[in-house]
Amino acid sequence: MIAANLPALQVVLPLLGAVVCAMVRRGPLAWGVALVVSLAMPLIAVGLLIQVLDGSTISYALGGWRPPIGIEYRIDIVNAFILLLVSIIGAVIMPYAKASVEAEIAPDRQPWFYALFLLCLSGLLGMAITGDAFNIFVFMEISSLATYALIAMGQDRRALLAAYQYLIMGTIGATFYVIGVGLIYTVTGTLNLADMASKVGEIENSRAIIAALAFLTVGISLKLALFPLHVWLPNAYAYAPSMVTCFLAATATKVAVYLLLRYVFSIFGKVFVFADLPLPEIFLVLSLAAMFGASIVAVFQEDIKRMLAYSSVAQIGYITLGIAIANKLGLTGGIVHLFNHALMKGALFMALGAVFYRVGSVKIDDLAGLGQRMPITMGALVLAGLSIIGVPGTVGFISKWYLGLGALEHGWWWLVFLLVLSSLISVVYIGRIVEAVYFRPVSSAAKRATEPPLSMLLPTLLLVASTVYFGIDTAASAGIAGRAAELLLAGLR
Amino acid sequence: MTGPELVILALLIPTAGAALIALTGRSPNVRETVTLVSAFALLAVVIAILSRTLEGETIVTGAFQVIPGLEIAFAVEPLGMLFACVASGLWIVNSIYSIGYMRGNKEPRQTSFYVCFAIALASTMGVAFAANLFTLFLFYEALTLSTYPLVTHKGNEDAMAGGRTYLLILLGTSMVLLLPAIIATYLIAGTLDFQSGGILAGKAEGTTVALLLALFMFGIGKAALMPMHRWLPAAMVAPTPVSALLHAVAVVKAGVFTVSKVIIYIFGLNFLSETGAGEWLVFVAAFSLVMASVIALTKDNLKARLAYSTVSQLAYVVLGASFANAMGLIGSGMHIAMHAAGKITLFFCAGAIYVATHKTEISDMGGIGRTMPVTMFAFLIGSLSIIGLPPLGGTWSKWFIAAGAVDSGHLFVIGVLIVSSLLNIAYLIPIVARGFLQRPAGIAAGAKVRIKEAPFPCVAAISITALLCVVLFFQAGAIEELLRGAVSQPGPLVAGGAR
Amino acid sequence: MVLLTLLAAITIGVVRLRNLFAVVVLGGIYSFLMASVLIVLDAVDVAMTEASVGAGISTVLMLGALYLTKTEEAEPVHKTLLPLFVAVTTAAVLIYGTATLPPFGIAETPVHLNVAPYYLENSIPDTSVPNVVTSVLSSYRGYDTLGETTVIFTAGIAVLMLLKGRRQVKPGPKRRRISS
Amino acid sequence: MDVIKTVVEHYNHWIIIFLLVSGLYIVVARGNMVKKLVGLGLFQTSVYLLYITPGKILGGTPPIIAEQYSVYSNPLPHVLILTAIVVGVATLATGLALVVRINEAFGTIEEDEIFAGEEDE
Amino acid sequence: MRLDVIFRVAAKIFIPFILVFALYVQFHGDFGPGGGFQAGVMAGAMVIFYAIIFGLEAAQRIVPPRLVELMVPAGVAIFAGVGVVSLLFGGNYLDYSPILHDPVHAQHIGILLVEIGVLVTVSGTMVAIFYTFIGRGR
Repeated sequence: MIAANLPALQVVLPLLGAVVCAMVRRGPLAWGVALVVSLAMPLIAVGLLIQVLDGSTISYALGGWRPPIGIEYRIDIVNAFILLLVSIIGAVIMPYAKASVEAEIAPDRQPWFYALFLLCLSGLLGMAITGDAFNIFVFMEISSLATYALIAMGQDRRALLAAYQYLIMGTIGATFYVIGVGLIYTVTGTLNLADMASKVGEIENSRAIIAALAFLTVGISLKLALFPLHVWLPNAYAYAPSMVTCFLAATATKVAVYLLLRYVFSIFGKVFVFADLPLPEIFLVLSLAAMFGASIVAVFQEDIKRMLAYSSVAQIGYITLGIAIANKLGLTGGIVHLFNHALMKGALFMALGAVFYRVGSVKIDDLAGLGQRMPITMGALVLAGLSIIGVPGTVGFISKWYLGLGALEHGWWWLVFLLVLSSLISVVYIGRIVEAVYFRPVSSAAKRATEPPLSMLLPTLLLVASTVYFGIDTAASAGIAGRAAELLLAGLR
Repeated sequence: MTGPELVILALLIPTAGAALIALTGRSPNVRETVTLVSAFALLAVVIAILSRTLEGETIVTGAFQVIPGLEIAFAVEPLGMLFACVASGLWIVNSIYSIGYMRGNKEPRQTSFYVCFAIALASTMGVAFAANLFTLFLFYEALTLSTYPLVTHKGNEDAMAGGRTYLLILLGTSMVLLLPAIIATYLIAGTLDFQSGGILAGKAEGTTVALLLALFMFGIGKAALMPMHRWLPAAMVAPTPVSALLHAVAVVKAGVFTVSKVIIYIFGLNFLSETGAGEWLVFVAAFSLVMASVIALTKDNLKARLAYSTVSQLAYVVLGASFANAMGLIGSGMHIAMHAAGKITLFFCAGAIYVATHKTEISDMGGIGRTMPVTMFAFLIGSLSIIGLPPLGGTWSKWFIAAGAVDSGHLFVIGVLIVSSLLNIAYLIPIVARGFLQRPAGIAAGAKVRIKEAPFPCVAAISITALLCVVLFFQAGAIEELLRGAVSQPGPLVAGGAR
Repeated sequence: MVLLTLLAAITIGVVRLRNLFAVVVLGGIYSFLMASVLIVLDAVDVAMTEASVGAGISTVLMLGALYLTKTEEAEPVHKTLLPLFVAVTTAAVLIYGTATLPPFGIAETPVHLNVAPYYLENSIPDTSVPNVVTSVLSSYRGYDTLGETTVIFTAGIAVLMLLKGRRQVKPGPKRRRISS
Repeated sequence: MDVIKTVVEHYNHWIIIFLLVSGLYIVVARGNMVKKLVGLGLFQTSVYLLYITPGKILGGTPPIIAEQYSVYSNPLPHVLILTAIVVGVATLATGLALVVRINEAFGTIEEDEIFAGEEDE
Repeated sequence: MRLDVIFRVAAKIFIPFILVFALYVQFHGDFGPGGGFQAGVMAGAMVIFYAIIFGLEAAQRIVPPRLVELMVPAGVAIFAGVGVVSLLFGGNYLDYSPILHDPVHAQHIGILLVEIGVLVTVSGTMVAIFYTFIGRGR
């Protein structure tokens, strides 16, 4: 019984967990429930992935009605991979969260905090798994609302402002998405993605389809924080509680990227999107702008969390670059960078959370000299920083390698140089951190800092180890990403 | 112990040494003994591998697949063998020297120094034994990152500035130029494995080959070709054992070694000479050779002068390789060994002078010969070897490079060689002359001069390396025979990378 | 048709007005008008929801918020270039998109031909619920409604978490007098 | 003549576009946070019309099955809009809660004043 | 006499009718327009109306905040619970037919149950939000 309904459980379990957390009064108990649920997630995700590895797709009809009538879960390699990613990050963050949340959130608010976290998790998983256009909107709203509240729990009063701005931009993005779906619905009459794909194929170049594609892309890019629309991200990540930043940085934007992939490749079809419309050129320009603009801004930041937020915007530029290249290698690079970036950023933000937990601030001068005080955490921070730069032997290198190959296959020499030049800028800001941490005298704030508790240290080390492991043995990450790219390029039609 | 296990062992010993040193950080003596033991063990393993290769056994390890098409694999071939011997040999000497130097100067944070040193050696071994371009690039970057903390050892402001330029230039060139080159080679050749006879032969036409060669040459920042040499003088802020490591044992040699490996195993000798893609390289190397010596003349700081002399010596090796013929390559291979021995002696002397008298400027080193006779005598031998006078090893390498120039018809290069030797004399001999002939400042003529030498380990190390220069002169034949294996038969003496 | 034009008139009012109370009241009227438009469009259930939720709850919430903050809006800062640009481009894309859509009220549009007829025919045989909207709402697309209830649940928890407990007024920056 | 016909036929589209534009204008142009939320509500209401209007058949009846009627309007958009309305209110409630907290923390709900306050902090 | 006497008397008359109408909308949802959401909002509005007239303390005595905060997750629990029950009976998630012998009847019951869940959550949330807003004001 369980095995047959795995897809449903994937989303409903965190939902039920959230309900139980909301009812429970004491913090630690809520954390216990959240831990159990978030540990169950990867198991389900792996179960799904195994069923889908041979290229087949699972179709699970909610409510027992056959797909075009009722809502349907359609899982293939692409979203199984995303499910696995989100649930792994969720499972790793939960043990980390215990100490970090106790330090940053008021005791009586903690049960609600965990409830909201589980809701956000179920929202993201729901968005990734469902095969119904409107259902994506519903889960997008759930995860966004939960995210707004989670960000607003930050200690700095500017967290409220950041949450408000994210709310405004997020809602506009979601409403654009709904307009896009509305236009497609009026033209095709169905909401089921697979059904829609076949119908969109017939009425190829009606203007409504092009307008719908425009709205959808803008809406999703807002969620994705593509370069011009990324204004909300730095404040939101900088002022949110460290555990929330960790989770968001590693998963929120990734699911939005998945949506983009799903729409651009499966629904509208590669030929329509890339041949007729100037979409690839737009993406190319925007991702290059993101890579360079955001990295340069990141160099001048004082607050490290904000610096890493800008670096996230730049790294998302790499992923969209993979999409813009749109051949098998480039797309594999984009998808594998999705996975790698989640690992890298998760590790970095966790290390910063540990610093925040001990030192109380993440300004670069308060971090001076922490190398002696917190050697293991700082070692983890530097290692993850190296994989951001893309040193061979770390995950960052693998995605840059695929992106480079993809670009060269198109013969775009200049793109390879731009790609590598922008990672050179990341050397500068990672260098700044390394210099501050190891070579400056110990700052006043860092005087009595010691290593964070084991519950925070172990997940950080686990993630850092995985950034190196997947840099060496990429059979899992790159292998699946390659198959996902093939599936997407084949398209539903 | 089969061959492949030996190679893996060669990699593991320094890394295990590094871990052990880190653990025994508390007690200096234990830490020093661990360093020396691992140095000797490494030399033993390397000699064992050497003996096996001489018997003709080709050692290749299994491939560990990172991405379909990219593997981490090791294989022993003559050039790598030579480089490994040089590196492991000089590591022992360098450890002895640095014990004395560190104790003498009471440097801070010595444990981290030795740990990074051992890791740097491990990555040098990796570079030496890499079977394909990807593994080489992996350890090349590891070498840069492990030597960065060494350069910024002092932690003061100009050490930081030096470290920053060091890191930016090395990481910059390797990422912006070398990485695209590797990606392009992978795309064109379909594989990255080193095969004697080259993997690009016949797969790429004239212009792309020249472009690719340019990317490689300037991408390998460690070979310090003229525009990319800025990091070498900047690394002078490091303590002397580190600059010795940088300029003689590991970093620069890795750069030049990679250059020759790329030329032999990626482009292939005959392919290069046919397409003539290497022509421009000869001029660049010659230019940087002469320019570096001229700049060295103007430098008053002893270590800066030695740094620029290294830049010019490296250009020798690149020059030899750029002729793309057997003689030239043997010359460049040999020069790696000769220059290593000579230059390390000079650096050790510079360090000893600094430890004993805290002098760094050449102008105020008058009469050093009187107070530190052994050091200055070793300095003389080192300089002669660099200049290339007969009783010392340097002569052979310059001889072969000249022969290579004749073979490939670049007659003007012989003129360049002569000019550069004259320049070498111009910037090395005055130091020795001032040391011995001038009267040390403030001491009356004829007064008994008290001999005040550097601590004993330093002096011991200096004499060993000086001795090495002389020994190499007579052993040149052995090196030449070893190198000939790499160059002559196009046949796969080296089964390039296990399938 | 008339109702729609009335609706447009109300919106212009909402844009122009600066006194927040007036805006909230206008918002209430706007929702009622929208509800009546929906009735004309045969969307009975939606009309009831829009009336009760749109006019009722949001007005109460707005008034509650105004009670806690200020009721006067500062004079608008005149950076009208960016907003106009954004609004105009979206409008242009929308006009471009909707031009080819089938005109109002025609029966054989794709919307009616694909999935909808199934609901109409077998709502009774499947669920014996004559009100097709409710049957679709809770049975055919019941999962959407579950999502919707979760949205309300999230909003409830979010507001509780943000505003529960006593009022801690932190000293804001020295408040410049709002020129009204 | 057909110009008027197209105008009349697509009258609902013009209204939707007008509402959408005015909603967006308020959100982007106005500094006051509460006014922005009102603009957001406006913006979302225009989407409701976008869904409902195509679902109407002239002469059709509300989708409640009864003997005497045969032509019914399409129930699917109604379901979607029910969800959209509720989502709209939920966002509004959260937004207002945030506005109240911001007002307590910053003392004002004018974005420009907050940003001005930001610089001198 | 205090002016709000009029309000009190009027309220006393109105409130029961609002409640009846709310329940009518809830259960009549199958035949006429109406459903969980509208009924929930009306129930919430009734409590708010009572609170405005008779003051927050009086309202909180009848509908304590603790209960309201519990109602918010309870509604979702009912909804998800129905889904899980249908899982136990072997159907897909939220498929009401296998619960009872006659699928049509089961669907009917399922819809009703689900509507109650929605009613509970919506009214609970509306009242909870109202309490927090007003609680913050004092």
